[in-house]
Amino acid sequence: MTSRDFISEVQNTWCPGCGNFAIQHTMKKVFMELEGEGVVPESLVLVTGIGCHAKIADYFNLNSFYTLHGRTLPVATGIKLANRDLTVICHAGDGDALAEGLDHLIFAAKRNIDLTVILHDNRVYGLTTGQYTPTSPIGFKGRSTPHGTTEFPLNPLRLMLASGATFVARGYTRRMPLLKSLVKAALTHRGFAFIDVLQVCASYANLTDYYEKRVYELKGHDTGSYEDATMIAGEWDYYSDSPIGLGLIYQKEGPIYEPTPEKEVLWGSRKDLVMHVLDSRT
Amino acid sequence: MTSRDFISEVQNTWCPGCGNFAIQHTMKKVFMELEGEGVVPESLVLVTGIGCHAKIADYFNLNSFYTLHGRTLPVATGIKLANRDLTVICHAGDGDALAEGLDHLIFAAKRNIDLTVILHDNRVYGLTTGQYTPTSPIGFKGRSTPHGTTEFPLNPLRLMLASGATFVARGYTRRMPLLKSLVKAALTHRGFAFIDVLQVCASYANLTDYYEKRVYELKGHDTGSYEDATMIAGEWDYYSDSPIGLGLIYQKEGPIYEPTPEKEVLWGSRKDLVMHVLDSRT
Amino acid sequence: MDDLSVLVGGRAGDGINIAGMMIAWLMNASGYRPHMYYDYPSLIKGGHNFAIVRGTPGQPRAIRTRVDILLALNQDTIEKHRDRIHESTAVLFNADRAKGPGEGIPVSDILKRHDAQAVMENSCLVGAFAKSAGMPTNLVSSVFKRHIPRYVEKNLDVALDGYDSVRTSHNLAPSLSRPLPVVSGNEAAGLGFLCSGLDAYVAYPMTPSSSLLHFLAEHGPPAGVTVVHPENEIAVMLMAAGFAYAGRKVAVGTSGGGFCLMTEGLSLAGMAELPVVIVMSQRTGPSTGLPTYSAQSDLHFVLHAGHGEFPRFICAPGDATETMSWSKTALEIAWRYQVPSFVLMDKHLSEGFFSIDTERVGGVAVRGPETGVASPLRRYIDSPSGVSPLAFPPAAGHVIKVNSYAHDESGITTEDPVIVELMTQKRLRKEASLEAEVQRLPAVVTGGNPGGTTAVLCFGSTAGVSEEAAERLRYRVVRPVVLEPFPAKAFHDALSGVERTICVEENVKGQLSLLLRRHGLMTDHEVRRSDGRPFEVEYLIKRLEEVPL
Amino acid sequence: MDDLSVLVGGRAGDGINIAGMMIAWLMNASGYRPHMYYDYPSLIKGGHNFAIVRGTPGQPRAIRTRVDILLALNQDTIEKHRDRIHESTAVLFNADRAKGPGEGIPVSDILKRHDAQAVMENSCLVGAFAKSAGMPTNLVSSVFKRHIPRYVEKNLDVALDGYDSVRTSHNLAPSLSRPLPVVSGNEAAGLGFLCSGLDAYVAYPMTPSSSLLHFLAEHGPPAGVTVVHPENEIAVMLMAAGFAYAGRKVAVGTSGGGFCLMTEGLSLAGMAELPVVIVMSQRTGPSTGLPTYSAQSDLHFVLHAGHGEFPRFICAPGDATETMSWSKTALEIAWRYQVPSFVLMDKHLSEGFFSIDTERVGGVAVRGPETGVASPLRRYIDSPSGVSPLAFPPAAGHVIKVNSYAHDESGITTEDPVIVELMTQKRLRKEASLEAEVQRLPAVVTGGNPGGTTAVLCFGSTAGVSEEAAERLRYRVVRPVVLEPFPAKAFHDALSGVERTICVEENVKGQLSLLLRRHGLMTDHEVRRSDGRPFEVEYLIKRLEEVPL
Ligand SMILES: Cc1ncc(C[n+]2csc(CCOP(=O)(O)OP(=O)(O)O)c2C)c(N)n1
Ligand SMILES: Cc1ncc(C[n+]2csc(CCOP(=O)(O)OP(=O)(O)O)c2C)c(N)n1
Ligand code: SF4
Ligand code: SF4
Ligand SMILES: [Mg+2]
Ligand SMILES: [Mg+2]
Repeated sequence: MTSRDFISEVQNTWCPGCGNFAIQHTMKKVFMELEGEGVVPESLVLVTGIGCHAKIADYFNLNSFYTLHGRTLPVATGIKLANRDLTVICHAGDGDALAEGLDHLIFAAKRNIDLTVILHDNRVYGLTTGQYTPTSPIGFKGRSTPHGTTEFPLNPLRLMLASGATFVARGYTRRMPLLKSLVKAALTHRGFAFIDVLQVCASYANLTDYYEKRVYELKGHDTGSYEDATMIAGEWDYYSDSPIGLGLIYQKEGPIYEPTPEKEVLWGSRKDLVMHVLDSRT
Repeated sequence: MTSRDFISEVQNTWCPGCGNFAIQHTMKKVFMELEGEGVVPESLVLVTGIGCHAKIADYFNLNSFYTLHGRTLPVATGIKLANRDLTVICHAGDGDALAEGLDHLIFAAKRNIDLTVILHDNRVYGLTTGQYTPTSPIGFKGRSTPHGTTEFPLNPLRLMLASGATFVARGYTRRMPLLKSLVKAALTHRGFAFIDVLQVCASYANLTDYYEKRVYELKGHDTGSYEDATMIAGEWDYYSDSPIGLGLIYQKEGPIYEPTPEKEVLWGSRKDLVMHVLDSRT
Repeated sequence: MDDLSVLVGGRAGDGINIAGMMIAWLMNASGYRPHMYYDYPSLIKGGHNFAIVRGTPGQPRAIRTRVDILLALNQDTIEKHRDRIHESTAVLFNADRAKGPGEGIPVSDILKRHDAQAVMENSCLVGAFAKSAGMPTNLVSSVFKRHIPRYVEKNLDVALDGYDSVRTSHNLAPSLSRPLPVVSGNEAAGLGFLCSGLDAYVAYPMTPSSSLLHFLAEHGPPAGVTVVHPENEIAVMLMAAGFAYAGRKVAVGTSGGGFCLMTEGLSLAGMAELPVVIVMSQRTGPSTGLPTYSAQSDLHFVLHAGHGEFPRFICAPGDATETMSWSKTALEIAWRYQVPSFVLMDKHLSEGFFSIDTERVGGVAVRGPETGVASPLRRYIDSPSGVSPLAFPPAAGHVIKVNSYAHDESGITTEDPVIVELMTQKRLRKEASLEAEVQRLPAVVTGGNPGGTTAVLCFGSTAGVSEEAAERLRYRVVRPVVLEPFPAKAFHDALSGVERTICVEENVKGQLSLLLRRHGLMTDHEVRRSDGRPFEVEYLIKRLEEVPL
Repeated sequence: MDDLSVLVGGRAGDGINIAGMMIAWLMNASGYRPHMYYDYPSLIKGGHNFAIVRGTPGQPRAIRTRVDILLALNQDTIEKHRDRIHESTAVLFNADRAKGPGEGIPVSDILKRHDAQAVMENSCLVGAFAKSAGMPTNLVSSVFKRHIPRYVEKNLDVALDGYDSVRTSHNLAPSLSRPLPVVSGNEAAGLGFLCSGLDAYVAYPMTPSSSLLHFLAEHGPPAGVTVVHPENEIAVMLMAAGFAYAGRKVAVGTSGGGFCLMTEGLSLAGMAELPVVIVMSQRTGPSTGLPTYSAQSDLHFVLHAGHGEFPRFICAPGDATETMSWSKTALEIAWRYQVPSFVLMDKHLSEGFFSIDTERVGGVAVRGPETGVASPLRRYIDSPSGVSPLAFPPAAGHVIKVNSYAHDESGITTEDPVIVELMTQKRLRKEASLEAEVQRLPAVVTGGNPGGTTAVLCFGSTAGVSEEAAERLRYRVVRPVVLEPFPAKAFHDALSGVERTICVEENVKGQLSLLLRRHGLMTDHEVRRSDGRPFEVEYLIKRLEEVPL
């Protein structure tokens, strides 16, 4: 599969102006770059949840596993453990990965399993027509909270830091060059990489103006310092008026998850092992 | 129910030396104190998971809901929303609340629902005879990891801080007076209170010696500072050799979760409301 | 003419459902009872959406294939529905985005004329519909004023220009029925719950159950109903258990995938004897399947979900009126017997619109659970009916313990085989009491030709189409509304004189048929559909006629 | 005598299961095939535990009520099992913690004599057992040396003093059978998986499935099997889906509550056509129920779990040998048909011990899935069998897409009713192919008196006791091992000549009976038990005799 078209022929049904286009475009550019650097596209696997974000599985002409709402991470973990040579990328939604399946996200970070999570954080349930998610600002009037929510949002970056993630970054769909460099870095990071992508939802949560006024590019902090990272991650609380830092927040090297420390097969054959076990039971 | 016996007549089956006894004893003392201060015991509700810790539901002569493995928090949330006058206490296990049902714990903290979680953190699945939990130290040889785990533990305190908990503390079953003051403070805290209780498991993870060498009582830090709290919570990483601070780590006031901002019933009767809706649909 | 079918179609985002509803209200105001089916793919913008609205003087509960008026916002609508067009169909289309045959409407000109936005295209078509159907302009104004929330005047201007741009093609026979409320099946469930004293509704969004959440989130809180949308469906079910323990009447709603996640909590409700109502609205599976299309393929899952054995109540209403009645009944039964209680629905019913005759809404009278406390209270005290008196914390002088483990009468964990057996028998006895209750309910409905020797058997949302088809064919319809405990006697009675049975279902395995076998009835023939689309009247008649004699 | 039953009892923490196993190994070494039942409450220390070990020259697969030797570490053991004692029962007890009647053993003196710890009490009783059963001391030493991991000498000294402190009460008839391996049902499943090329096992601990996790966690990794214990059962099932997608043979294991959480992933496996083996070991429900006791009450849940309709394979082996065969078969079938495949077990089978005759272990030959790639690969390409060729990433020149939505042959989401129907039919055809495969398997087992006109019907772990009881009563036993797709023809054939059927089950609703009705068989009588305890041979005979003729 040399010189291939990464984008499939499936008709795209994202709304006009949707930030998912920017993510798709960015991914494509990174994939092309990686291909140039010798990564065979057949070794890429996209794992998606269910939601608008997840349609990216259909839109890329790449291996994909279109899973369930909230379940990208365990599927991706299974795939990665099955074959360490695959590059596994989760495209997850904010409802998806932070509500329905938050448990899995935290455990993937804890294990430092070698894969990348792109969180399409549009701060709303898009596909189910606009209910609040864990990152929706307090007061959000969605269809399940027409009188306005009364909950503060979760800060996914802080959660990921507290969970042991070794690569934590924030992107924004209207800052594509930065997003591209973050995705590239995440894909080449050895270990668990998480990018919270602030994604514009044109239909239910168009925060473009809000973001444009506040985003700035992070520069010069020590990306190896957990304390600095925690502080930077907390600068913006996902609802009130403060600058929103974009870029790499934290990165460190750590041992990659292997279910057991054993590395080699000790038994010449399964049959020998079975015989040994049976023998010990007489 | 004046002057009552808080302990039920059910035969206790915790192993000799189990830290759960200390927790039970501490709770009893706090309950008695509260009763002295006018809290009616009938307004207390214990909500437990499944595991050794959970047997406390049987052992207290108090209202209790013995739920499922991992599910204390949503049940407790339902109870509290149903009746704000009840004092709801979750007795959860580390496998219970940090693995099977971690999602719920984080959301309870996020919502700042007014209840207390006592985490019986024995760092092992006790009742299912000794498998590793999210807080087990790396290298732990349990029955599901006889060759030793390869995962770093989660730090529940950091997770809770990152989730928005408004009361975060650490206790230890062999420091009962401190534990008692923490439990009392948690129960009187308005909002979500979390105590990570390092609980000795005599049968599968007897870390008494390890703890005794390292624990110290936290003093003098600013319990209102999130940054300080994050640092203190991270001093010990749940596996390596460092001092283990016990005590209140963080506390702040915050708005209590109410599903909707509406406070009053706007419709004289249900019938009026139904009529109004039907009317608008002709 | 007195049976009018209208199709309005365009892209997602064009407001097709709103156009459909306006048409329904116009019919309603003309004394015609409307029924609307809304067909849309699972996406927000683009793709083909359409609604079919049918009006007749009596309540229609199914759609026909043929339409009398076709309103096309784009060319696709005409192409995709060619087989619905017959010689007297009036095809009215947006001349900017489609070309005939039919009558083109200069929509963009009209919008420009009134300085109106593109979203008002649909109003223009609705106006055209009114003219085509022979409705007077004052009806159009009054319905627009009543139902358009914003920019009424501009929408009305646009509609009236649309009105003026086409001819009248159909003359509805006058009907004197007074307008009734028009609601979706989900809204009817919500109304039933409100009437029967619901205290709390907990749900995570999932098509086709979401609109019940939306309805109660909007109307519940002002009426004192707590509405919670938590982190996921596991939390939904367990929060509901908490509410029930604390004495608050609670319901949850979901569809297949979400229901999977509730099954562990369901089994808990069974063991701990907690009253919880579950609205389970089916869609095409397996797995994510077709989120916005229908199915009746979860019947056996709902019958058997949750490990272990415990009593449950399952009813499957057939239209909005029945949904309102049975959701009341389901809540009442849940509390009377302290069991999980299901309202089994599907996309056609949940999202279909029907006028609702509140006078026909029945449902068991609210009698409530047995309460009162034994001293000291034993939450699971045995009784002849198997039902224990209820009390909730705080109850002065009592401790109230519920437990997911096998437990004794006080709710304390036990492993003693004698006590375990006692409590198992108690739950079985509760099931027997529930069975007796079902005998007092209108648990089996007979329709069509009551003397027919061929019976169409069906359940749930296929009620309407089955009855209409059966009437035509002079067949009988026998439909269990309660599916568990199964009203076997009433069902067999309703079949008396029947020589031939045809089971109509929207699934591949014949799930109702399998259930009937358990109760001694081997159905003779099967008519099934599994692509998520509704049986239309003509289609079902054809399928029934194909069944060998 | 050639049928010896031994009960050893004490408190949790006394090492009763180890004592039981030592007795089993002693029997095994004497040429007697052992079967052990271990009864314990869900707690770590305290409470009453006991094991019953029965040995006969041929393999026993059930326990008797009456015991020949009763070993009591405490008084409770004598009190609780009085009804098992008959005139020739030798009661041997720890004289420090119990008083007769029977032969007291001065356990604490013996321990003191050898400076041994309290945990060695059980060795003392095991030694006493050997003497009572007439076994020679050299047998005791060799078995201790083989099976005691630590402090062998001291344990042996203690045992031999125990040996010396009692009389010989039973003289086992000599048996020449060669010792066979003794394994639990769960271990047999693990061995079957290892033999059939399992690559990965994923599980969250839950009684009674946990010991399979423990077994594979210990023996799997050195053999290249990846074993993962993740955060919860949802993750378990989804990780398994990931493994299967990437081409690795994977199994999961759980019990009722955990299985509930897997049902959404199960439906995904059905839709995405992913081969996953599920070991589902039942325990007493509903809900947390009795975690350490047995049941057969999840059959219908397993038959119908997951929303929507998709093919699945379910087998329910009856003992360890069958478990080893059928777990091989289940894995093979999963891959051959790309379906979820169940090994349905229960506590009695999972945690019961049996000697296993590896020469009798069968199971379908490994033929593997159809592989090979179409170009460009369409993961769901239609075929006459309904089975599509498999390929896994990375596959040069191909993209491999799986999807939980309704999808086309390439795995791309679709809402087109024609394609949806095509793929539904493909899955149905796969089910038909699977049905044909089941006809080639020994899916129905006949036992007891093959000519009997009364047939005992049962499934799973009640196989052994049913056969033994039936032999006594000259009844036939007809037992489906495959429950889905149900081998209806083979089952009806096996019933030929039968005039009367009695269905034996460990549940309250008669779940096998209900399943049989679906296939046209109305069972005549039912014998059920639901307190979590096994049918003992005498008890089942009595219950069968009580059934009216
Ligand atoms: C178990 C389950 N619950 C609910 C749903 C319905 N559902 C589908 S997508 C979705 C929300 C998607 O929101 P998000 O993950 O933020 O993705 P977005 O559409 O915003 O990209 C929901 C609730 C489902 N498919 N499965
Ligand atoms: C869904 C589900 N999965 C697994 C189990 C089995 N189980 C019961 S208790 C337990 C572990 C308990 O560990 P923890 O929560 O740490 O409590 P502890 O016994 O240590 O107090 C497990 C896995 C269960 N009951 N339910
Ligand atoms: S609803 Fe929002 S997220 Fe979904 S496609 Fe439209 S703009 Fe994008
Ligand atoms: S196993 Fe551990 S936690 Fe459980 S009762 Fe025994 S000592 Fe306590
Ligand atoms: Mg979103
Ligand atoms: Mg624990």
